[in-house]
Amino acid sequence: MQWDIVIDNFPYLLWGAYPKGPLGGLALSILLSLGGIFGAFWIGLAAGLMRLSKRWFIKLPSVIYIEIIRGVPLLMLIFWFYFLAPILLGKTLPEAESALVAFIVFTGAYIGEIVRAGVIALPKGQMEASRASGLTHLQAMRYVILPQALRNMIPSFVNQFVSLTKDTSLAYVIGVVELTRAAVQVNNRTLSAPMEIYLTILVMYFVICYVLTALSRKLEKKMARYQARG
Amino acid sequence: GRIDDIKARGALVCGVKDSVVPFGYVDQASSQLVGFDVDICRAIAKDLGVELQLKTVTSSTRIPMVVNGQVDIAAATMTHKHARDEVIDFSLTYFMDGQKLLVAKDSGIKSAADLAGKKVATVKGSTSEKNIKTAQPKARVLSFDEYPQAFLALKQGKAVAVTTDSTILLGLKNSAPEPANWAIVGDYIAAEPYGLGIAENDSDFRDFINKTLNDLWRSGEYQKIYNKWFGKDSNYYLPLTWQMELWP
Amino acid sequence: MAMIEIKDINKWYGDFHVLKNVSEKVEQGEVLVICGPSGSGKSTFIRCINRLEEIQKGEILLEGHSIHADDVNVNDLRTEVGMVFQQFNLYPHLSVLENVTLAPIKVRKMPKGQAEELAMKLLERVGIHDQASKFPIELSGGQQQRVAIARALAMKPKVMLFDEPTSALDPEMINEVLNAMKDLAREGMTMLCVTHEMGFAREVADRVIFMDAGEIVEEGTPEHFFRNPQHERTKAFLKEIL
Amino acid sequence: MAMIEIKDINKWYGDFHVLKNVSEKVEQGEVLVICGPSGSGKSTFIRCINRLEEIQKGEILLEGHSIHADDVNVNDLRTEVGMVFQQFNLYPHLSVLENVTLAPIKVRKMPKGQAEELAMKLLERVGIHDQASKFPIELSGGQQQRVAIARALAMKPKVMLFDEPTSALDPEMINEVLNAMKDLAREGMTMLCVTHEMGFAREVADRVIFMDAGEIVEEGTPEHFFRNPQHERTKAFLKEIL
Amino acid sequence: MNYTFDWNKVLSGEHLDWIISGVGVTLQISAVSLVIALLLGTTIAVMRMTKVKPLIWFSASFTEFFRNTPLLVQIFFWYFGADSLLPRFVLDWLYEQDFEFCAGVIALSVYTASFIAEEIRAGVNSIPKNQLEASRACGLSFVQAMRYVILPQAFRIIVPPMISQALNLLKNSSLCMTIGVAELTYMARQIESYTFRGFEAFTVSTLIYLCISLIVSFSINFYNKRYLRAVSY
Ligand SMILES: Nc1ncnc2c1ncn2[C@@H]1O[C@H](COP(=O)(O)OP(=O)(O)OP(=O)(O)O)[C@@H](O)[C@H]1O
Ligand SMILES: Nc1ncnc2c1ncn2[C@@H]1O[C@H](COP(=O)(O)OP(=O)(O)OP(=O)(O)O)[C@@H](O)[C@H]1O
Ligand SMILES: [Mg+2]
Ligand SMILES: [Mg+2]
Repeated sequence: MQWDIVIDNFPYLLWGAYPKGPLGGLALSILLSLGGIFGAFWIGLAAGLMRLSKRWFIKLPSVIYIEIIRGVPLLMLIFWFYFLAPILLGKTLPEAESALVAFIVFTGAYIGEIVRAGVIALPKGQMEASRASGLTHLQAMRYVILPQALRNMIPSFVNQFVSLTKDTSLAYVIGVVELTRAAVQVNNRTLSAPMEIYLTILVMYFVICYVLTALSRKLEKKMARYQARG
Repeated sequence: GRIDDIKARGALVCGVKDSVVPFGYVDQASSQLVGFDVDICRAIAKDLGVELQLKTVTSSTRIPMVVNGQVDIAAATMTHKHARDEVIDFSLTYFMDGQKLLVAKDSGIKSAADLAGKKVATVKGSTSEKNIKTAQPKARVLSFDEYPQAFLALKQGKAVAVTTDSTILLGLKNSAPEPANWAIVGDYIAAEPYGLGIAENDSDFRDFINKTLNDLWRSGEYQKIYNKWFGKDSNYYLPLTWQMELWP
Repeated sequence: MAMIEIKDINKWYGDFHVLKNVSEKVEQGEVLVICGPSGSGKSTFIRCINRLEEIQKGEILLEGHSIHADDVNVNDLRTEVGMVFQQFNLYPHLSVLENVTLAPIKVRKMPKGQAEELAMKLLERVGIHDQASKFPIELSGGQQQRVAIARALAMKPKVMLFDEPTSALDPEMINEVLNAMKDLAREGMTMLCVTHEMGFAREVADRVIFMDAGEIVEEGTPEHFFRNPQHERTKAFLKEIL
Repeated sequence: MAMIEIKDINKWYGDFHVLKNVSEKVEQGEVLVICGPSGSGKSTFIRCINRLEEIQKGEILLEGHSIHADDVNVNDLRTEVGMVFQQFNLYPHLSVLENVTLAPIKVRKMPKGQAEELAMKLLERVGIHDQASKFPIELSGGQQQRVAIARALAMKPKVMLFDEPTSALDPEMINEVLNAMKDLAREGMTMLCVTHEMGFAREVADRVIFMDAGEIVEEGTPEHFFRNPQHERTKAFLKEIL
Repeated sequence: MNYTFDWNKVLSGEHLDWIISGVGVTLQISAVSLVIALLLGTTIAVMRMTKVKPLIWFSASFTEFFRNTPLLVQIFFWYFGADSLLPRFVLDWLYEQDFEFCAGVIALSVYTASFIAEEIRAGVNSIPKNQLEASRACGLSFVQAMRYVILPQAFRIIVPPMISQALNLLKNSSLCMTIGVAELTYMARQIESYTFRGFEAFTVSTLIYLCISLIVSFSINFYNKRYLRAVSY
């Protein structure tokens, strides 16, 4: 066992070469997942609501987006955005940003489904009651449906955030020095403690994800009380 | 052209590897990328009068990144091949090497001929991957993302040999706790002249790089860099036995 | 001019004919009770009146104006016609007060202070002004349903529709809701009410209609209806229910 | 010897004392109706009789044998005591016929043909033999509850327990279930029935008991109970419910 | 966009063979992992539903740990880190085999099993408690009630999430390229590095993943509509 290698390199695993170089390691992983979930929320909200529309020209693009993204491995998506998007866009993105875009687009599709399911899960009576009192469809969505649906969705969002945190490790393949790649670099330099190094970062990921998962379970229980019935 | 872009942005973006000792790797003490390729890039940046900015590439990402313009130069232990000329341009050969095998000292393997039916480790998208398949069609080739992973596979017994350019093998061997347990064997399976990869159709930029390389060689600066990494006092001693192509 | 005039309306769900040539007139201030077996189309009938359901044939007039005319804004129509549901359908994320003020503020653009004053008055009328800052989940079913009534009244509707307002309530709470409805009836509100509470019908209904299989089978004053039903189906139904 | 004898039973949920020294005797063929406000312990009481709940003090005898004795197999006990729940609890993945035959085949090891014959007879008795091959979800609530009764009868129990069998039903369906229960009572089944259907109690109950806060507050024949209740709490309750 | 497409490079000769063999390996590694994950996941779920403390503790830690860590790191861990966990002779034997494939299967099946275990548990918990009461009240024993009433209902509820887990598994198998398993993504990258026709290679492999996923999810919808009818409360 060579835990000293882990100990010596622990700061590198935490924040990469920062402050002498770019930020990396766990800090970058967290930044990527925070940025990813934030962007994905808005895309997912739009996609989810569009998919609920009765008009085909609104619904269709979001159905296509959601179904395609959910049918493709994230790894593929990362390659697409990194190597192939520049061919289409004629412009390049730095690797961390390009990974971030891939995460946003990928997670957005899943959040879209959460939003759709969340809105559908509300009792039909909520929409009827608000329409019956003269609110327009948009007002009903804005003041009655979404405030409830989004709150009910918080646990699902947290779960999605956990998945995304795990998925940031895939940015490794295009050379983003997040936690996994930092660990691979350390391992490649030393080559004598792979078990220790990988176990360490497994535990680091675990701590973050487990805390979030536990939080989401708590929220779920708390939330069950306030849901509309019937 | 590209030179104007670089000057405008004030930085030359170079793609180097981050785990190939001694060409490009992360120095433990400083957490910075260092190595022979890094120093060559630094010299070019200096000539251009701009900052040097480094990006990590791997054997399989370096060409797309040059094509897409994510890096200006790929200085990443890249062999100059005709097939690659179709998509990118190369500078003059700035380093000359050949492909060999790294094996355990007592393995009894002497050359590619002994590899029939055995597993050989190398990296994805490298010339070594193709060469070994030609040299020994009966070997099973395991391709990894990085050389150290290939060496780790060898150490753990998942493969009997690592094959790639001999300097890289030397770097791997000397980074092991007991270098004496490993041996670099066989004839050159293929010659491996390294070139700097740049985007196509920009002869100004290529000329500039080639001229810089020439100047480095003539002024003796190149030899200094070379000796820093491959000299007698370094961990990776390799006598300088070739000449850069020089322009009058 | 009748408050509501329903002319020969027909509605289908796919192949299923839910409402068959239903006609009816309701005068200003009249209270109409609708009863009938499950699936007979009672809910569908009153939901057509505020266009929560669309009809395929016939016409509905509100104060003489067709509610299906091209120039009718369905949201405006619904402010004229309040509705109370079986399942209360309060907004669980808003307080009682906010439940009542939401529509006046957003639809009528009433200033918040004024809307709250109105809401407090209405909550007092249904007897629960002391619960104004609670959330629906903290109220009993009977209290929730009275909030729902106040919410509908907040738009100052000309007509109120009730769809089995007491059938989701525990027996002890039914009376408090019925009392609120009786008050409303006595104050002269025009009401259409789907209910099986025959005590309520006897006490305040001006007319009772009995629906079966999408048709109005029988119609009359409560006395006539309970003492002397003409139709076989009505008799069978009343026997079940009383 | 009484069919069921309940001796001073006590039950706690944690600190909460649900049943307080309840005693009762039910003779063979007797019909006992249990009523009382929500939370008074009625369900808990009858669920103790087939040991769906365990008691902490006291004793229950079935035909003179303690149901808590060490040599009593709880599964055998339950074949003697059938139970019908408020929520029907049919097995949604099995057809009506399979719902009824499952226990006879698996517990009594009855051959399939014989079990089906028995099931058809029972389904006919509750008036729904024509629905035998449907799935529960395709039936109305009243029909489902009648299947549940047939399912309980299929084990040929000596006693039947009913826990508010009609309170999840629409008004029109209540009678079809009550009629099935009345038939059963007239055929001499021993029945304990939690219900608020006072018509049923009047017609077939031999005795009515009123529970409040875990105690039996009042007890008597239906006439006594409805005409002449002694206790304040009983009076208040009857006023609400009638 | 100054890029000329050359689909022939990817869709003919040796490169087409690579794609086909990549699809084969992808399906193979997914199928093997799925079978193991189902067995393992069921075992873990059953352990967690018992009343035996150590079993509950073990199964809970198992699911929590493997669900909450990245698959990629798990793959690295099994492939590179197992070396110091197992005795030499076992390793030697393993390395003789197709160890890359084995490590991929272990990582994929352990990861997927932790999700499957949770799905099974959720499925059983979603059967209302009164179903168990009703069957016990008829005299069925606990085991009989599970066998004839609870599990058959739970199974129908579990099937659709199981299929999405299988799909996730299929997509996740792409990560095995990092340890040299020659599956579809690996082959796409190999074609790219030989021909520099990344666009074509990635398009083709993306479409293949997409087709498999869409076919399977359409079948789920079909199943939902057709068979979930009878289970509802
Ligand atoms: N959206 C719908 N699509 C198809 N059929 C429907 C729809 N809504 C209602 N129905 C059918 O129309 C008929 C009338 O329904 P409606 O809800 O108006 O009955 P009701 O008299 O209110 O019954 P209940 O007393 O059960 O509320 C029923 O047979 C019902 O199944
Ligand atoms: N598992 C339990 N744990 C704790 N308390 C319980 C439990 N089950 C029931 N109780 C409480 O025991 C009391 C009696 O419950 P029980 O269900 O027997 O009442 P009930 O008379 O049948 O009421 P209802 O008419 O509402 O069915 C209630 O206050 C209830 O909250
Ligand atoms: Mg209705
Ligand atoms: Mg009860």
